[in-house]
Amino acid sequence: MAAAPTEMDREQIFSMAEKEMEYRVEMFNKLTHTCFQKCVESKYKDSELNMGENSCIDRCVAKYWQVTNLVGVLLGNNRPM
Amino acid sequence: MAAAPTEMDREQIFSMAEKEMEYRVEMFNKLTHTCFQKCVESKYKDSELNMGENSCIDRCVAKYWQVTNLVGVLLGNNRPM
Amino acid sequence: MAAAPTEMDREQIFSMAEKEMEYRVEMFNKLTHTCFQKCVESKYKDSELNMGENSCIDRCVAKYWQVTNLVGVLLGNNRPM
Amino acid sequence: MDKSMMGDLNSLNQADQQRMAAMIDQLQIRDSLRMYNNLVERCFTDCVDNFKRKTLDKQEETCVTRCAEKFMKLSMRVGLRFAELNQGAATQD
Amino acid sequence: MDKSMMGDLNSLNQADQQRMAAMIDQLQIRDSLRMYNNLVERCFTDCVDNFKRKTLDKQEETCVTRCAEKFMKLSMRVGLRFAELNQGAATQD
Amino acid sequence: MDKSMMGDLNSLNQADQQRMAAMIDQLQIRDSLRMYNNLVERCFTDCVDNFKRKTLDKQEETCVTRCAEKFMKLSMRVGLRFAELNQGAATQD
Repeated sequence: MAAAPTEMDREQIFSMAEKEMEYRVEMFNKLTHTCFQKCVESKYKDSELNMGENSCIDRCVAKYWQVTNLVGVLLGNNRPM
Repeated sequence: MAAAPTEMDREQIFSMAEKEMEYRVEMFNKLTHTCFQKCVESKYKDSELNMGENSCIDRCVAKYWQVTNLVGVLLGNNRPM
Repeated sequence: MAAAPTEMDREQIFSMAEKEMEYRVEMFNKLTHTCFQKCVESKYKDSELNMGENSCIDRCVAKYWQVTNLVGVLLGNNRPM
Repeated sequence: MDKSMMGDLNSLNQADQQRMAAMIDQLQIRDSLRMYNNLVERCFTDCVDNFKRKTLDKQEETCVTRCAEKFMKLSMRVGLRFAELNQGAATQD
Repeated sequence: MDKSMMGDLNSLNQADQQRMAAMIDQLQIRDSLRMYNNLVERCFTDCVDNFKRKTLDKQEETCVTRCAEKFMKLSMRVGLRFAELNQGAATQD
Repeated sequence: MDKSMMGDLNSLNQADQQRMAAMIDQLQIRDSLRMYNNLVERCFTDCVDNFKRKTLDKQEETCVTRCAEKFMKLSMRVGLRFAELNQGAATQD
């Protein structure tokens, strides 16, 4: 069983967790806006996403994720994402 | 007369007020940059705003405000702005 | 020898230093992205910066710096940068 | 934002877990306000180009409404796909 | 940024009001530094496109100066209109 | 980010210097995560335009790799030039 974290560890855990979450929120927002740009035509003829847009979105998210991992490796960031 | 706020309430008031102000500052900045983009021609022939630019700016601000309210209603945000 | 800073001074020093650093980080990021946009052709034919790109980058940084100072003067900001 | 991303929450004691949950709540509030601002900016930019009047005309209003509704649907879909990828549940093409 | 937006300041005691005012000051400092950065980026992007020399030529300098002055005038005007709308004082077209 | 920008660090006592150093570390971590996000967004936007499949093809992968490598080299070069200018060491054209 792991020892209880010290005061310093605890502050570091909070601080890293906060940055990690900010990072993920920002990634999600950039991903959303980028895939909106790439997949939704800006004429807005109706308010539903059609089938073409939906599959474009799924592939856009998948590719964005792969680019994130690829760039992470190049930056020397070894953990997934 | 209202009771004094508790410690918890007080922290929440500060925290919400801070986010609210950040939100408004960000809205103001986006509004400013968007209306600059829409109304000021980027040749910069002189350093004054001409009459056409000024009335464009006024209408741009008014319409941006309406879009903010319209989107707010769609997001289920009932308070004004 | 200067007197030790008071508690209030100290908090202000930290707070100003933090904003100053945030400002410089943001400037560096904007500068980097702007010069990437201006100097690197987006076909990405290879992964090296060629001589033309390198000298473009140097001049881009120098000019960005001058624009920062020029705008600073216009905003009534007298200190360098 | 996905609360499940905080797998190591369990190694913390109860007070710390509460503090972490409060932090997550704060980030979610800030995030939803930002999303609101970004959505307004995007739909305004795409839909409003005429500044001869100071009120939105019917066509602009329809465009903004559709833009916002499409964005929200897309955002939900992206959230689902994103969560699947976070769980390593992505399937092949 | 408009201090009048904080209508509920009055329900706080004096120490809290001071704390709130300090928070507003902090946000204003951060905001003005951000505005500075954004203004530089925009005027640079619009005015500087030639990288054959490392110093701004006269034409670029004039362009940047006008860009910044126009932006500041626009920003003030937007601030006034924004404050009117915040007070529900918008008049009809 | 350049630690040398904090010239007034020396007027602080040791505890304060540690606190300042910790603050700088925090900003650097946040900054590098933001840079990562921005780099991904830019290279994705420039390199990926085909959504007929859900995996990157070889050409897209090459493009992303080059984009990221160019960006990192540019970022280092900008950092050097920026530091020179910060020290007033800029030479003439």
